[in-house]
Amino acid sequence: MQFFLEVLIGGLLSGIMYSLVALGFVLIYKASGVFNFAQGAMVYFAALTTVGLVDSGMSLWLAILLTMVAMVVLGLLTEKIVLRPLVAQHEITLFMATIGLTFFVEGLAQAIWGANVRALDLGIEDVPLEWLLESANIAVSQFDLIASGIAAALVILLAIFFSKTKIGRALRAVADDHQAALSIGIPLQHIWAIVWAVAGFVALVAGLLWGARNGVQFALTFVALKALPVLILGGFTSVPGAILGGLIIGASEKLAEVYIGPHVGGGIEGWFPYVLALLFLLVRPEGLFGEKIIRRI
Amino acid sequence: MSDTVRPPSLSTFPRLLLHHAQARPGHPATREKYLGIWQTWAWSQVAEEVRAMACGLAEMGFKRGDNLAIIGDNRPRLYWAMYAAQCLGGVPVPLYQDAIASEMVFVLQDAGIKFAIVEDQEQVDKLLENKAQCPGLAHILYDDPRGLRHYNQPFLHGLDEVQEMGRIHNRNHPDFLDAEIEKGRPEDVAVMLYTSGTTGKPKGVCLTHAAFIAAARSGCDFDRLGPDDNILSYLPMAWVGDHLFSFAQATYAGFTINCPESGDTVMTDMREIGPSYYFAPPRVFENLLTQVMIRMEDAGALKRKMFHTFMEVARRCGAEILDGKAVSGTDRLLYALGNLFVYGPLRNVLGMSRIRVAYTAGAAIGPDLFRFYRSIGVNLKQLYGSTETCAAVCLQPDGQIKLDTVGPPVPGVEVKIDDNGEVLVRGEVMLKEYYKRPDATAEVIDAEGYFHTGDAGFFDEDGHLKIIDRAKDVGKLANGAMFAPNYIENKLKFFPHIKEAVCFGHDRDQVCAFINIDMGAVGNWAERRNIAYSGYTDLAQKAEVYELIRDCVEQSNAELAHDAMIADSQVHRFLILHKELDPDDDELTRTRKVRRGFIAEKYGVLIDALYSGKTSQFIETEVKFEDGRKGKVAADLRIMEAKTFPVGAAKKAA
Amino acid sequence: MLYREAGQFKATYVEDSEIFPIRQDKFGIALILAAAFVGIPLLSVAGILADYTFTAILTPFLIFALATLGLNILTGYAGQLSLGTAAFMAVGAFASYNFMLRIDGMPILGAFILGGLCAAAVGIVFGLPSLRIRGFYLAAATLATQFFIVWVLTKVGWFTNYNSSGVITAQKIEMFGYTFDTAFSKYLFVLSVVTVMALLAKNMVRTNVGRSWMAIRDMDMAAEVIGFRPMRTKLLAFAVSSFYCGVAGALFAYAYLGTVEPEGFSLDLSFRILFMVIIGGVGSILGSFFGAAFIVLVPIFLNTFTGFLENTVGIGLPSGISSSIELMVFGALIIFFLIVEPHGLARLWQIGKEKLRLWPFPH
Amino acid sequence: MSEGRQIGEVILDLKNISLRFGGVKALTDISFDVREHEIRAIIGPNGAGKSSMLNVINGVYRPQEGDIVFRGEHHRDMNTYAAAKAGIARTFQNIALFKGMTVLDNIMTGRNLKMKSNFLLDAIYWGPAQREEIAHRRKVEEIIDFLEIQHIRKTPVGRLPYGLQKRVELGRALAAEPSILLLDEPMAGMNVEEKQDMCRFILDVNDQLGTTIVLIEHDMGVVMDISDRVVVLDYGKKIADGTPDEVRNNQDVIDAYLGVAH
Repeated sequence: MQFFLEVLIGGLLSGIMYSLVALGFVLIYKASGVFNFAQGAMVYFAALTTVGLVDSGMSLWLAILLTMVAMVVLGLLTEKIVLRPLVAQHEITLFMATIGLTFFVEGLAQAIWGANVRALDLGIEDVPLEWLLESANIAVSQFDLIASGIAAALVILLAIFFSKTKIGRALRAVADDHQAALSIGIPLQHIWAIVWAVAGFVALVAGLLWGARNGVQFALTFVALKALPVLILGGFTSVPGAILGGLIIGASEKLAEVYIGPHVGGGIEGWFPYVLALLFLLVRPEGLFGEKIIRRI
Repeated sequence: MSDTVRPPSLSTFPRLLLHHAQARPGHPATREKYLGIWQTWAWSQVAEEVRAMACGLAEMGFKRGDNLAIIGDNRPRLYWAMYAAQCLGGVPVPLYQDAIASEMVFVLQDAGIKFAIVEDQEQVDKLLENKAQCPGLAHILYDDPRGLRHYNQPFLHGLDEVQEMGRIHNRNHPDFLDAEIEKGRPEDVAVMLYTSGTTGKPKGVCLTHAAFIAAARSGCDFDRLGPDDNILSYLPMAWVGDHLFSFAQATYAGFTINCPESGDTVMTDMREIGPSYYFAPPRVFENLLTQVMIRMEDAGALKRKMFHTFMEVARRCGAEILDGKAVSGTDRLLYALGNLFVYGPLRNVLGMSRIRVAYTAGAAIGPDLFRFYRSIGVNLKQLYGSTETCAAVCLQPDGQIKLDTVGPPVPGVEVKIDDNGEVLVRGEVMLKEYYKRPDATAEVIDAEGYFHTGDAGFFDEDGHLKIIDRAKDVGKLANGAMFAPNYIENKLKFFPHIKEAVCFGHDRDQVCAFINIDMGAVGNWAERRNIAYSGYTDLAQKAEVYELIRDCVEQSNAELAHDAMIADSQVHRFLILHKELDPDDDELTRTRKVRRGFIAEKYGVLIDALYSGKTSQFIETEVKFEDGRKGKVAADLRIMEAKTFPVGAAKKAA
Repeated sequence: MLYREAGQFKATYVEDSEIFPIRQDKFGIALILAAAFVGIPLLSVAGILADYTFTAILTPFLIFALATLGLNILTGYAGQLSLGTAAFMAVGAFASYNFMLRIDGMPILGAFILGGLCAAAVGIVFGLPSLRIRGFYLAAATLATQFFIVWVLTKVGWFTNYNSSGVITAQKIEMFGYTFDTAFSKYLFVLSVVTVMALLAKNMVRTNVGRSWMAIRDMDMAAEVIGFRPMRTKLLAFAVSSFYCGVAGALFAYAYLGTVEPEGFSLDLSFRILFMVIIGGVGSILGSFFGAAFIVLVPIFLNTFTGFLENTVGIGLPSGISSSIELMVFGALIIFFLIVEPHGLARLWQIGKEKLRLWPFPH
Repeated sequence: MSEGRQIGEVILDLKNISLRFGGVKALTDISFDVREHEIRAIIGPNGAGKSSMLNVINGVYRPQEGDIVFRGEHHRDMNTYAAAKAGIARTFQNIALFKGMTVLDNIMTGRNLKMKSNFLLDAIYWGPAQREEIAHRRKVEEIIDFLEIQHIRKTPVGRLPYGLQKRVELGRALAAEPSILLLDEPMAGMNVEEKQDMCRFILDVNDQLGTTIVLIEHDMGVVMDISDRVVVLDYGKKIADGTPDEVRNNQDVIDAYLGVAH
């Protein structure tokens, strides 16, 4: 039982991180209808840039700040150069453009900082929480807890941002109806720029947390791929969906790995969430919180 | 067909048809773009179709001597209907398909039509509308049954059922039709074509098998047309030109006629077929050229530059190369390059790649226009003839093309110019008579058997006929020299800046002219020169515009001076009218022909001024606006002198 | 400009529905085929073309073109975006390997076809979600295919014949007693397969099955209403597409890599083939060849170019960077094409051809 | 126009159809029938449920209650495929052509149910597939000729003006040689000339091919001119049914169109 709880908690904690990445997707998708496949590349880019700056002698906080600036610039440029010319195109076209963007950003990150694996130290130790270990005999990493705490804070912040602030409401208006958004008086382009900047920020946080956990390496780009099943599960437009989906995916993938994995040779983390999400889709094509699709002709 | 002497058995069109069905049964005779592809009928199939149609008609009571009205666009079965009528000794009478119902009535009554074969519902409706006025009309046969399902009039029949009836008839009487065809004589009337009749009622021109076969033979031999040639049949079937090219010559030489899908698709269909033999009135060529120029306007700067450069080369030497004349090596090389980059592709997109011979006739063709086609390698030539002469009096031989003559008379046709300049024609190709109009026939065929064409012209030094005007319009200058106003006016109107011209000179000692400038062309010209103007009247009186027009007049004078016969008709003085000549003001006919007498009367004061040596004249004219209101236009018109040239001089001034 | 179409009229529907209805095009394709089947071999025999030309350019180009063709059938014609192309290629390769391995006297072509059929079967299974979901939900679902299949091939030892290294040498390509073991002979083998399959694909897309795919792609509701069955149509597209990818995968392993290994069929390969579709032209058979050629040639040009820089100007790039730059170039090209010409090189070709046909007119 | 046409038996009978989306009632207890060879119009103000009605007939929507009897067979669960198989074809209010295909190919798709070839034969093409393709091509060319769209046969439909697209869509429906043709606002957005053409085509189809036609149309002039019987819907309920004259003088109809409160 303890073991189960241990796995479950570990899963939920990483699930929060998935939620965070998924939220980056939802943010952009809601505001501009773009499914940003490059989110993973942005995570990688952010982590690598921070590490690169730290390794070249900069203090961590300054590096993070500079990276943040770089991410915002990257987001703005993406919006301007890639997405604006493609406005009103089919969403699949936009999706493929972000795949191109993925390659570009990955290439750019490696060209600047090299492709080697680097370590990122945020100063948080990855050790089990002692009191929990002692009292309940459950090993939960301190790092995971703090990281997911940060992630959770960010998730909540974003959720509030979405529902309470003027810009947040404008964002939702944009998602629902571009004309209506215009009438609020916020130029569409500004909104998109803000969204891309925020998405860059989310990527930075995710990159730091994941990079510190697993090392800053190319595999970070797959974090984005992990977020996909989360989105399928939660629906592309739903903030609560992203949060809940992340938790479900995180927990179930860990549990599956531990309980099913050994029987089939292990390493099923890579595909299990997808299969889970797919099975779910066959039952509910619109996802957990997505709107029901009525086919109109 | 190279054999000039045909066996007597091929002396009628039905016999020619049977000959081809035997000699080249599988060779395509008729094509029609239908259902997306070029449906093809070989000569043997055509003969079978005609046999069925003829027998069907016979079964329904069509007899020797009956006239068969044919109304519709160029459809294979309508062409075949001509053979069918001829097989039975009847006479096909094609009518203009766009004529309104009341116009048709006259012809239907005049020709005593009992049977009409029409294309579709539209034509059936027209005939039904006027059925009461044509009591003789007993049967209407239609080609396309669409929309006619509920027409239950007993006298309406689909061609399909008529042909089916004919097939049964033919099975029961297999020798009937051949015997009927045997009875046909070359001197029988083969076709009756109604002249459009600018004055008075239309007249039915009766043309015999012998006449049309002679006309076809001379054309085919002249241009070596054979069974492998192709022609696009898109001109009205009632026009003598189409009948000569698409029916008579095709039947004589055995070449293929191609019917376009519809009026809208002629250009595309032309491009697909790529005819080797082509015939079109000047306006078609003109429209094509306009389209070429408009479409080239949209091209990129580089391509436009290339186009114009090579067109300049073509203007310089294209026509000469086509005529086989000596041209410098550089020009030859440039022309070859141009052929690769411009002329060849241009001929291709126009569907003219494979044209061996193209003709134009029916109206005067502008020299620039004519030269354009020749210079890009299209062997465009002119011919002269009329309905009464099977459109086959003169043809321009390859290699001896002149812009303003129509060539020497074809073999077998005698041409004579009578004292007042009228062209007289005698020969096989002449009409037999006007249908039921001995009076009119006597008027145009004189005692010696010459047909009076009504055209004025003369032979140049090479024996080529030059048509200058309608004979009745030709006058004499005070010194007795010939004065052909239309000829001069046409020359002037070929300049893009001149829209209309009216020349005066009959019984006077010199020629003077009124000019209408072309608002579009001159307006553009003025804008490019930053000449401000407030409207037509203002623009017309600008000194610069007068200079521009004087250049044109002088160029035209230089050309006139070249010919001794008309050198005296050079324009000495001219003025530019303050208003555009307008059919609404009765100055032009609805077909935009100048009403010379009316204008002379209305603007008498201007004519007096021209001949009195004044340099300007005030005039006020009443005009009708489009909304029916009336108003007045007044202006002081300048009068300008133009340089004239001594006879034969200034050859190169143009 | 080069076209002289006047007079090329069609008197039958057979003529009108030819793949190359214009005489000049017929001539052009005949020329290309002659060059591919005769000209290049002659150059090779004469020693002018090195093996490198075949192993690094021509053979991979043809194989990628085939895979691109497969993906284009699914994505370009049937409108179902897939990110799992490499997985279907892997199925084809491993299935062919096992057929060769486990059935005595298995002809190599038979193994390839059976490999393709296995891929088709897998394609149908993974195509099932397409009935309920569309757009990038589906794209995400096809990613599952990619991960799952590569995982299965890695984890289930039977597929790799319990080879510990995971890298297996592919059997020889033998037919009628002839072994295709030189670079040049493998090229000819691949060329023949690709030519035949491209023709078959062209025939499919211009007949009813192709129209059913495009109908589902363009307006699925209307397609249903006129009687196309979405399930059948989509699954057929998945099957045919996967068959093509499967055969391409087998060729990839046998004629290009020489080994059969799961790592050869990574997500990266899937993306690469998607790029070929986009750059070549979505929904174009010809475009598949353009796209493959383009993506195969870009790195070669890049290398040549950097090499040139190094030799002349003396600016050398660190070795790791050139592959990063390659990534950037690919990414930028994709974005460029999507923005400037979403229908890819095939559309550019088509526009160029139209221009030539209408020359000297601009339109 | 109609003297030669024999209006036949009832071939389509809709009984007590009710359709709901979630809690929204789109159609409430609607019954009417369609006779063979007739032109039956469905009219009503915007949102009256006209398009939903067509969608029920050809199986796009499944009504919660009611019965569809087509040629004596009950189709409680009519689906689109069964409808197409049974000979029901339709056009859409917002043109639903296959934008990436040519006019010819679009109309060819209409014949798919009549094609027997499979994808393997298609791939080989030579032989049976080619023969079939060409036989159907000929049929399609007849439709192209009928609708007078020869000049655009090889144009991608996306490039055509609206009026011609509508015509092509009619062509695609006709290609199926349907026994019932459902037309959803065939003349919407057309100019007068295009409307006249479309009217002529509809009448010709009805007359020459004997096709039964159910159409929704807003242009009252057209509806009253060409239809044999008219059913009027308002807020998902049937308020009148009868000949154009009867409907024209029905007080409920007049009220509905004038917007009298319910």
